[in-house]
Amino acid sequence: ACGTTAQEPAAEEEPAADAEPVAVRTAALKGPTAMGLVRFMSEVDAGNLADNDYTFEIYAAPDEITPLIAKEGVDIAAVPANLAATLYNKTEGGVRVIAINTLGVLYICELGDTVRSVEDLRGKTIYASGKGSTPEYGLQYVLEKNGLTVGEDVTIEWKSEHAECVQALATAEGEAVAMLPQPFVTTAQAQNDKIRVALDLTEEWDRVQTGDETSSMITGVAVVRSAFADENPAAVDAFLAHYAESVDFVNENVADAAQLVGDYDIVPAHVAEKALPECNIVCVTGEDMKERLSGYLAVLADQNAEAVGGAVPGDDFYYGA
Amino acid sequence: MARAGERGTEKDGRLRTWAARLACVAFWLVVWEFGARAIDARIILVGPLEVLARLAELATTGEFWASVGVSLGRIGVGFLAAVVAGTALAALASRATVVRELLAPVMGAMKAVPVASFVILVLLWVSSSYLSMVIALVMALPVVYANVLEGISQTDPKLLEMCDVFGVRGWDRVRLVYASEVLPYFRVAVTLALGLSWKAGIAAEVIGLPDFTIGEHLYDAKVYLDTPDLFAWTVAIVAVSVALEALVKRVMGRLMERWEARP
Amino acid sequence: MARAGERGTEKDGRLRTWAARLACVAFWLVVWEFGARAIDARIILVGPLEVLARLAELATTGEFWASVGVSLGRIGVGFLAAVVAGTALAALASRATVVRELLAPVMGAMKAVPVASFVILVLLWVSSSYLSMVIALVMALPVVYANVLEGISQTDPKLLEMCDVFGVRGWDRVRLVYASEVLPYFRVAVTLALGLSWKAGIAAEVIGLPDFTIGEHLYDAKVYLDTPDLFAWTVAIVAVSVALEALVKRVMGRLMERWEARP
Amino acid sequence: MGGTAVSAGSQTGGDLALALRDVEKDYGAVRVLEGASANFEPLRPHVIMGPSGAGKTTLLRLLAGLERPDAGEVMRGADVRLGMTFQEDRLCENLTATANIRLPHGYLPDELLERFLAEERAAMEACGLPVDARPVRELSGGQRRRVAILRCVLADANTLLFDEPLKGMDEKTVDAVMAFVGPLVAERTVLWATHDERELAFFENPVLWRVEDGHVSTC
Amino acid sequence: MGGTAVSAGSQTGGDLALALRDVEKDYGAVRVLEGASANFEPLRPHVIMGPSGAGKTTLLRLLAGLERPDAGEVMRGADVRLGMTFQEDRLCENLTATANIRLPHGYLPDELLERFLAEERAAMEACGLPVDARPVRELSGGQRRRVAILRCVLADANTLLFDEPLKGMDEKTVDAVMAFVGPLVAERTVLWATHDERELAFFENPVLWRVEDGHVSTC
Ligand SMILES: Nc1ncnc2c1ncn2[C@@H]1O[C@H](COP(=O)(O)OP(=O)(O)OP(=O)(O)O)[C@@H](O)[C@H]1O
Ligand SMILES: Nc1ncnc2c1ncn2[C@@H]1O[C@H](COP(=O)(O)OP(=O)(O)OP(=O)(O)O)[C@@H](O)[C@H]1O
Ligand SMILES: [Mg+2]
Ligand SMILES: [Mg+2]
Repeated sequence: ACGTTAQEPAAEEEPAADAEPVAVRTAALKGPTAMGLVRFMSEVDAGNLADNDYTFEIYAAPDEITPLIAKEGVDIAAVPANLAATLYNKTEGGVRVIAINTLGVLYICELGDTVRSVEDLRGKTIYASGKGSTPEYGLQYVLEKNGLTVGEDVTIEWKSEHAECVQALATAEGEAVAMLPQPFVTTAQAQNDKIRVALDLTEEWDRVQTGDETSSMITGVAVVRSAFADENPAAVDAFLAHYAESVDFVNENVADAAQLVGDYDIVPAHVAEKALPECNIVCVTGEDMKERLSGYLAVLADQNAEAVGGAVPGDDFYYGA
Repeated sequence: MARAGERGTEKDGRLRTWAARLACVAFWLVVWEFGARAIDARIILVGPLEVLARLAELATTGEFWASVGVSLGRIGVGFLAAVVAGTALAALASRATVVRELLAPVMGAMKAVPVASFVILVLLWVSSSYLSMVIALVMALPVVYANVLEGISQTDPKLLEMCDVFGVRGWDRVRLVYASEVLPYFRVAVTLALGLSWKAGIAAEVIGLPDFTIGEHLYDAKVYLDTPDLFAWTVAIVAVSVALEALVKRVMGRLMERWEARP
Repeated sequence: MARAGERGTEKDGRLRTWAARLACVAFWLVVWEFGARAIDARIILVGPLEVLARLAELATTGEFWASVGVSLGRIGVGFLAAVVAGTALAALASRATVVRELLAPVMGAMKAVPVASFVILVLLWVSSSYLSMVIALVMALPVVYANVLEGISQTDPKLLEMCDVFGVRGWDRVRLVYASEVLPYFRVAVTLALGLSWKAGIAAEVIGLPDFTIGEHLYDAKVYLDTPDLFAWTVAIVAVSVALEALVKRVMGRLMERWEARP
Repeated sequence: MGGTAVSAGSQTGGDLALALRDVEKDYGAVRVLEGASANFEPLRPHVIMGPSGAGKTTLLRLLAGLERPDAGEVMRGADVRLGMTFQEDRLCENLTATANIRLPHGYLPDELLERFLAEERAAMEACGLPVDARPVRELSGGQRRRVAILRCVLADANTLLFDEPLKGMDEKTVDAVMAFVGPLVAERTVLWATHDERELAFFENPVLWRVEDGHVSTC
Repeated sequence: MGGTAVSAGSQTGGDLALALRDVEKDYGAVRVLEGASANFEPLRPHVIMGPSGAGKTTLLRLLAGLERPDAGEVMRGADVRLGMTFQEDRLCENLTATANIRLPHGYLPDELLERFLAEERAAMEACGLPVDARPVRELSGGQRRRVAILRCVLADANTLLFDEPLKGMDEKTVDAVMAFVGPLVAERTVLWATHDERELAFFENPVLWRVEDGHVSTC
């Protein structure tokens, strides 16, 4: 599922041309957005990639990445899609998006077998986490497009953590479902095999696209500091090339990639092995990225401009498009 | 003792203390402003001027006051329950060793069980709207309990013997002896617990995200990277805490003065 | 005073207190076990037997002890820094009104600024590995400061006058008068702050997830819905906290006894 | 081991009995009483003397039930209601003199309070105490002592224990205090520990006790 | 407004001067001293008497610098080093008697400590005090008082203020204490507030002062 564009070969040639290695510091959030990077990281650790001086750091909290970008402590970061737009707005164009790295990872889960379509959610309580971010707007969008009004037809109870959604699901008295992201769905299923995946929100999103609307659900993107990109375009392109290779590897060699994911302490290998195919890991760049991401951000901005930091980012947000 | 003639100077003195306090606050605001300018990363640190402007803006909205009211109400209930229960339990524990020993592990657990584990159990019983109430209670209870218990155990045994001999018991003993001897401990307990409860209660709101609460706004400000909002809400939180503390201190001081001046 | 002949009974008494304590702990364990059976939802509440079994298993791994050690070390440093700084600042504040007034807003802020706002600023300066250290410090500092300051201000003015007349100043005055009068306040402060710091430190680790820390394991247990692990780690956290508190109390008691018994 | 602290209404003299039988008391290595026996006749003044550190205070504390004897028996009649002036003042420092004196009465409803306040004020004036709203921590040493004495004699008690009550007062003050206190204590059992033989003169037909070398004896 | 608390080394008599000039002092509505003047000749004993509440303690506290006069001047020579026995004992309850007596000396290195401890023990024995490791809260009233007196006289001071030091002690104990204290205070300035005229006999050629009606006067 890797939508790598045609610029790949060009990118590979360039670093050889100007052989000045640049320090590229990369930060990723623990979770699916970091999974596509594992092959890249292991190649660097093995010393197989010497065109630039790459370093990686995986963080647990988004809180840590924001100050790093502000302090110019990292050059490239994998972050949630709406955070990228927010960062762009709040730093007045200080970051640019270079690639989409994860499409939708949200699933509606239930204990039992009552939900087959979005319509079946009518009258249910949905436990969900990720208020103010992709999950909230994605869920809301899908529900509304299917004619369900939040607060009337369905109730959403927001929790701050995925684990609490599962616990709420386990103890809920009425009819309840939970919206969970991968790889957490796999984790939860490992603990409780009665948990069933009822709906794939990414599919449901695509299903309600009509006419000229061509957005898709996007979870994570990679951003680069604009200053860094201006100074070292070659390094960014080289990074993207390695990244694309890494994503291809991960999608094609699930078992090996899962082992790496486990080694880098992102999620345990056995969870990763089941979850990787469901995580929609991609590496979409250039025009394609711009089209899909701008559509998605427009949907978000439509619901709440704050979600993208006040306004839809301008064209300069999209690197290489 | 205040003489009639001293009234004037006393008022002067009070004005001066207020001036001094304001000067101190101003000092820190200046430090903050310079810090913000030095760091120059608006996404992380916003100067006080901008924050105050944002705060002033927020203060004109009804939602601001509604949120402050709701948060204050819930956390306040938890806190007051903790003060009452903590004092009562400390009184019981000071009299019966078995109560003290039975409570020891509970208080130890309350002090040490991390919120991450605790939330699971709490959410089993109460809706997340009341999480902040429970967390505020759990935070304040051991503080009040430990301080009051220590205060009781530090009460002058000579005065207690005196009460024994004169047969002063029960409520009279509390009123006449303990009140004065435990009060300093109680005062520290209440001021500390107030701050801790308030903060922990807000943190619980950030976890539970109930509607129209300060915690929800803080969460929103954070996920939207709306740093001025984040700081404005933070300042509001600190201001409420400081105001409450001052109020509690003043009320307790007044009550004490009144009580002491009885003929 | 202990006579030689009383040694025996004293030891008996100590045994009996320990027995009583264990009985109390056992009582709560039984309550817990019954609670767990009544609720019967293993994903949320696990009984003590299972938890203890899991804990015993964990305790045989090196990682368990390494994690406890790392967490304890970092949080301990923050806590000790808070005790030292809090005491020193309280001493300064008790002597100079300007210090007291300058510190008032800072302490107010420390007590009230929610972690959600604070983390951003802290992470600007320190790596997330040291977040727990800073949070433990910030948590303990106002507790120690407020208690010690109140203790100093409650020190018998008659004894202080006596020191003035005899020219007992500086360290001697601290050693001979303040030590004994402030100690009860200090003792409450330290026991309270210990629990609060420990808990807040772990919470900070849950945010920052530094490797080989209790917070990381707690987080893992939670996201993997591993309730027995979650409870086992929670029990470990409470146990460490209770043990530390007992240790601190005993050491302080010993020191005090020694100090008092000087000829 | 261990004596009986207080056995109520024994045969030693009706309801107001106050007696020791073969009492031993020591504090750690310090031996204070060794086989002390005494029978304090009710409704009479008893003056207790003895060197400093001999055990006068210990004796009074035993009788008040504040200490338990190591051996022997302390007997106190069932109807004994105690009042005591301790060797130290033991006042509630933050309360006014009147509030301190009223302390043994606990809570009084308004009208009783008014009456008692008037009584207190008269007593304080008779003893030369200032009547104002100052907390007792602001009174002079002798003034505080008088507050402690008044608290004791105005208490609703029939047995009064005084531990060096008049120390720290000048002769004139002492005379004023005793002129007021004398009639009030005439109908009660009074135990009066002192170092000053002249104080014997304040009582009519007192029993003089000596505490020395672990024994209590009349002379 | 407000008098000068202490002006060092004035013309009133060299370095050990101790004097009041036109001192006024009141506590709120209570007028204690109104224009009191006195000059306490150095290296002599001064006995201060007066009714309870007249202002003896206030006078000593003014001289010790613990109170500021409302008007007038309190003069204390530059070389005055004070020792004081307060009206209350003001002991550190949790410390032993020896630690309390040693308190004015602050920290002593080991060998000095040994020497001073021996001195203390001798003093305590001379005054009939038990020498053991009990904290002073376990001593009898008269014993505590003696600890306070010894703390004062063994301090490295040349001017000693005593506020009713002997109260609460029997005659024999008083004699023992004064036999020990007398020689020690002979070469120092002594101010001795008391209610008991007999105490005059302990001093050679003392000056007798009366505090009354807001004035301080020799008789
Ligand atoms: N709590 C205590 N612990 C140890 N020893 C004590 C305690 N109380 C009193 N003593 C000792 O017991 C003895 C008797 O003390 P007590 O107070 O009865 O003497 P007293 O006759 O009242 O003397 P004084 O006239 O000085 O008040 C003294 O030697 C004293 O040191
Ligand atoms: N801190 C204070 N506040 C208010 N009034 C006070 C204070 N200290 C003393 N007084 C009053 O001042 C007067 C003089 O008190 P002072 O203690 O000097 O008397 P004294 O001569 O030492 O009496 P005594 O022999 O009873 O100790 C008394 O009327 C007392 O009530
Ligand atoms: Mg006595
Ligand atoms: Mg006096």
